[in-house]
Amino acid sequence: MNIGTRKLLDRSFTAVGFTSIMLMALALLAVLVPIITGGIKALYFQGTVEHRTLLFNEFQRGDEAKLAVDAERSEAARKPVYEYLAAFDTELESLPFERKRALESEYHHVRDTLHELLGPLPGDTPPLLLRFQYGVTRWEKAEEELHNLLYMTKWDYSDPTKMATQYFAPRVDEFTGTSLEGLFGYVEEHLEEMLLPQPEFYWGFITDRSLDAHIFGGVWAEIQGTFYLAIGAMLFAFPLGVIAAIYFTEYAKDNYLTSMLRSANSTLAGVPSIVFGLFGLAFFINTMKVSESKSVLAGSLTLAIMILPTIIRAAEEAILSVPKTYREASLGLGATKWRTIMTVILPAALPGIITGGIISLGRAAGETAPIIFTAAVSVGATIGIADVFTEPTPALSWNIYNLASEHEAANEIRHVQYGMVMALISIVLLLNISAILLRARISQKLKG
Amino acid sequence: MGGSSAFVVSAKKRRMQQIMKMTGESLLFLVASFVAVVVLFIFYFVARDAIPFFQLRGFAEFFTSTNWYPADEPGEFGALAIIYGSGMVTLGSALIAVPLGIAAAICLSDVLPFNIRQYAKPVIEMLAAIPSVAYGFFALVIFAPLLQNFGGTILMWTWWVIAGPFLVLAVVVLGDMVTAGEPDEAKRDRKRLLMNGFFSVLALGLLYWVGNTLNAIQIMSGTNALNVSIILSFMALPTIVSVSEDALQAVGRELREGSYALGATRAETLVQTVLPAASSGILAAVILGIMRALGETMVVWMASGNSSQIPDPWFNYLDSIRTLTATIAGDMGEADQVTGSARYHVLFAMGLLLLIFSFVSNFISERVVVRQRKILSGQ
Amino acid sequence: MKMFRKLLLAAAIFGFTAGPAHAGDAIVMDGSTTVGPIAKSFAAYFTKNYGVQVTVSESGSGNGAKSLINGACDIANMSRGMKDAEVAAAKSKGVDPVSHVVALDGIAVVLHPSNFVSALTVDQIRDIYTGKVTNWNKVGGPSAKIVVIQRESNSGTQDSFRSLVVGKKNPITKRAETQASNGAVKSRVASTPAAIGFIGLGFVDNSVKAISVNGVKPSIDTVKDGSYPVARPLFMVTNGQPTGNVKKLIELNRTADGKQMISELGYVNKY
Amino acid sequence: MHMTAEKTGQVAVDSGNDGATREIFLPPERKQIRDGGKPHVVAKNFSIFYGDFEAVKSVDAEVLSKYVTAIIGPSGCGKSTYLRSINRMNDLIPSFHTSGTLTFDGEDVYGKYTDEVLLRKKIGMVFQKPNPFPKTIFENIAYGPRLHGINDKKALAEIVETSLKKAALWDEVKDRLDRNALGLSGGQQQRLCVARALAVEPEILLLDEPTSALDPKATAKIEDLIEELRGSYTIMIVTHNMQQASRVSDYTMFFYEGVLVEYAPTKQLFTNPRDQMTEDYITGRFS
Repeated sequence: MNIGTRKLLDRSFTAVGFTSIMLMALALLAVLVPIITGGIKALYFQGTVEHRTLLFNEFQRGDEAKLAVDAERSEAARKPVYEYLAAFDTELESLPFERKRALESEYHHVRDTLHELLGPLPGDTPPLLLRFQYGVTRWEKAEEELHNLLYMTKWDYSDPTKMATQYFAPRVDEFTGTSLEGLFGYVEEHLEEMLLPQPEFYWGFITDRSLDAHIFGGVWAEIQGTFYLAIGAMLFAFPLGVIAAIYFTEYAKDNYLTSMLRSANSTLAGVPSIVFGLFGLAFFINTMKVSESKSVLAGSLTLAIMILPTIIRAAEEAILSVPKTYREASLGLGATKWRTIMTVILPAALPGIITGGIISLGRAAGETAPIIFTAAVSVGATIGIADVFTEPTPALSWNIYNLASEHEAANEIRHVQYGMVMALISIVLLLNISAILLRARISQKLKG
Repeated sequence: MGGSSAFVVSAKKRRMQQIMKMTGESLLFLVASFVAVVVLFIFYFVARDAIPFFQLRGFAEFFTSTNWYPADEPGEFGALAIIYGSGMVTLGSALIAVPLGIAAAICLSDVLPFNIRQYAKPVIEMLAAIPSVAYGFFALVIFAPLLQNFGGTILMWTWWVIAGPFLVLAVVVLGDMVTAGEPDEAKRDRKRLLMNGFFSVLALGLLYWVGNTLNAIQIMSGTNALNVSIILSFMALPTIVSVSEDALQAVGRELREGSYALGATRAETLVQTVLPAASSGILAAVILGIMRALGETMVVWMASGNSSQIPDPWFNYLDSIRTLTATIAGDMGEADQVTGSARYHVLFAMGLLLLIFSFVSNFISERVVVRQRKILSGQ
Repeated sequence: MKMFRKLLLAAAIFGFTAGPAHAGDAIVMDGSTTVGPIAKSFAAYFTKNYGVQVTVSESGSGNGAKSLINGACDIANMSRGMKDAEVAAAKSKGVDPVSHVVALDGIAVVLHPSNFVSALTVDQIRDIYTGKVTNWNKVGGPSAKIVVIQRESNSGTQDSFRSLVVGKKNPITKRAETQASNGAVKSRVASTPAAIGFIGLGFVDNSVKAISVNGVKPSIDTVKDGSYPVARPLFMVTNGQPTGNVKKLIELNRTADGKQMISELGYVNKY
Repeated sequence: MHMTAEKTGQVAVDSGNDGATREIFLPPERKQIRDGGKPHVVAKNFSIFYGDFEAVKSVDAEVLSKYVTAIIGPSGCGKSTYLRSINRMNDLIPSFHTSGTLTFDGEDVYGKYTDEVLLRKKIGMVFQKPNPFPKTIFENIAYGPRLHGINDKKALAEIVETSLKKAALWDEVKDRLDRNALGLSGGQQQRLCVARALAVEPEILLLDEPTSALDPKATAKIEDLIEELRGSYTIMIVTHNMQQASRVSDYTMFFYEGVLVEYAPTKQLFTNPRDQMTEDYITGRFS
């Protein structure tokens, strides 16, 4: 081949390598950026007066005096709306039957949308479900609802052999000549005054319990559950893993048995996570009966088994990286082997072991499949520390799934889902970054 | 010196020490063998609940039928389509992740200077650390609508971006290869130019035609095998990259220098010397990566569409499919656990299948790594 | 009657809870995702008004039955009836399952609003779901390949839809795509012009078009009077006749507040 | 310090920077070298840096074609670095850079338009540790020619045979060319590496401590091989072993701490070193 071609191939080869690394970085960004931007919206958004009222009523948070002022202002702005409705209610009664029927269903729409926007309207039976007791809490939703109020979505069915096309028709046209006519323009003009949106940092998203199945409120129960499960798993797996690593590095003889044990370790590392879930169900719950049904304990035990190989491997590596001279110096001073391990090797290896532990903690916090059958519930209150042996818990990972694909209002609460994913990713990535930093410090120390 | 020396202890004391030591070591051994016990237990308990299924229904239906109606009375438990779905997304993710992963591993081990490598590594670690459910959420909420609404355009651009540079290369290389036999240099150059022109026309035609065909595709559902394969490849990549990088590093500097000294370019050195020498390690990396994709639950459960069919045609990645893991996760809640029906046990049979897959592939990857070590040490 | 209630209240105060005596005086519910919204709302209401903790797990009807039989829950939410085998297993453990209808659920067949079709017969729907009819132009609509959406096999809605429309004997076409929830089916249909799906009546909004089945439009009235053909009851199952707080929770659907919650959620009241 | 070692038949004239000219004699038993002695690798004020560290300090030296030049010096003195800079093997180290010029056949090795791939084709190299590729013996030898465009089976077989013959390995391996090269003994592997280098028909052979990993018997064979090749190729050999240098080479360079202290005909350097440092080193006062 011509040298020019060879060089070209060489350069393209390098370019392919670079591109693949760039692609991985891009993939990471493509996943993280939308999730973080979406997640931030769960914490920081244009909150309406409805949201502030909700927070005050449910969590007794906020400035009561200021809220009262706001409520008064928004009430004043809403009053004409209610007056329009009342006027139309009476007008409707006086209309001829045909006209009344024609208007009634559109009027229903108007009322429903206004309910969504402003909360229960005068004359409605006070709703019992929290989700219907308030108007829109987030301004971006309000804008969507406003569009729904102002325009009817219509479909052009003129050609039945084709899929119809969508068009919008101003709703006000249906009501020309009635007393409701002015409502639409009024709402369009004064929506901001009715809802008084202002930028809001809703830290409570992290620390509040959820309200009405995550329609409102925060995700504290899930965060707490995630911590319980991950830390519980560590409590079992960490000591076991470190001891096993000591055995493998310091005591195990180079024989068939040891290689069997080692390959058992890598086999365990390769077991699909859902199989751990099956095992947890079949063994811990159905056979050992560590709890009657799902519980934090059963989930932690299952997760512990899953992360054990990672911990063993990390601890082994950390112990092996302790310089031989340390060992020899200690043994040379007349210390026993066990004493050498406990006083010299383990302290020297500890940062490395902890790094492995942190990464495993992150993995345990993020896993879903093993806890589906063993620990996770979709809706539950925060549980006390004493209940971990018997009670299941909601957890971030499971509830992300549940809210995104099983919740009855999955589409309406995307911001909660984004917030949860961001919370979970933050926990896991913070753990990992701290592990990376810790490792960088260790390698610097080893370099001297 | 009278009687006792400083380091000779009485027989009894020595024996006590020995016993203490033995007990201590056996305790350590017990803890270390815990892992092996767990592996046996997992196998036993999954198999214990899987065997009743085969006793109830036999093997034939499970492996050969595509009728998956577990909730019927009586149910049908043909898992072929589901096994096929698992295989399909695993293959799809491997097709994406293996070339990318190996290229990235080569780049990390042989191309990037150390200071850049320091930044590339955490990227890979973070890609590995992101929880599977977050990937699933991404696939379902962000990626699936994109695919569904702009699928054809996305496919077309992907084709152009990937195939464009490769076709340019192919044109150059083919032109070179076809004219290599011509001894006269001036004549050869002229001939090559001609050939390059000819191949360019072909390549442009191909580029345009395939791009157009792809652009015309209407993806009916964003939750399909393609979506899942792409996301799974993100998840398999870190494993493939880090394990293959280790394998490439293990090849050592001497071989590389030997090849460079003969006048090989970096690409030639890597492709002809380093990659073959590291091939076993890379194979192990691929197996581990594939296992990661096969065993993944949340992404496929959320974003595969979960229809238990063999796509039509069989390689149609734009169809929805269903996998073993998603079936276990999705069906366990409603299965009649108390009564131990076939519907309950069939899920364990699927778990057993996955488990056997993972055992076998783990065994193979271990063997393969041992083999590489042997080859490199010259036995 | 008033007297009786007072007695019950007293019993509750003194901690005589029904069913298994675990988890203090908290009430544990487990089971169907379909009944979930009702259970969750009842739970929130109960906790707020009576100060009694209620936890709800939505792990599926089968798991709910198992939990009831194991004594791990007080109420099993079921979107289907108890199976004979489950009843037998319960009896053998000394558990006596008693089913209570908590609400009715109409299943609306939904299309994309752009589809001209606005009414189908049960037979036509069956043909679509079994794969006999694959194009909308066969049932009076535009020429487009039908995208069939179904639910997970573990879904109570799926179960009812199959027995009420498709027929248990007829397998649903394998091409049918599976979604995990009512909400997911709705958004899938809303984003796919050629799709057909079925969701609980409460989930219908203007992003999809609920069609008439056998000429009857789905609504609370038509479900209640039985004229809409695709409706089924939802159950809460207890061990023995319920007493105390559990009884009060089960019978919440007869109170005005309970009825209101059920209809706010879009289900249909039995009482 | 500018050094030139000139050759005049049996008698070499060394004109060092002190201006004095001395006659020294080459070993009489050695075979005559025809049309050699031209400046082949020429360094002018050539320095090598790793980052800020100057590993080789402004060397001026001409290596003569077809003679064997040994490079000696204590470890870390820069002798390997110098050798490896001739075929640009150091390019792989990121912080590596040079100053001054190094020419090969009159062309700048580090010139802007120099292609290191073509350069390396002309310069064969054998390393400290035998490094055959984990391929068959045949494939090891054929590797280089293939890279440079020879794909014809027969031509390759011919090259393999001649190269192995040149490396005195043919008789030992001719029946097992399809076996893995890693199955050979260490000495055989090293000779295979020589054959592999010869297969691309280089002009220079760089040997970087080629016998340090071998036993005495294998070492002797390699030394015999060098004697065989002497006169056909310009050979530069880095060695620890001063006896080896005096046995195989015509000229010797002595490096100390990156400085080329002395460069002279081997015999002279070992019998009558000009520099005190050289004398101290060859008499074993330091190593």
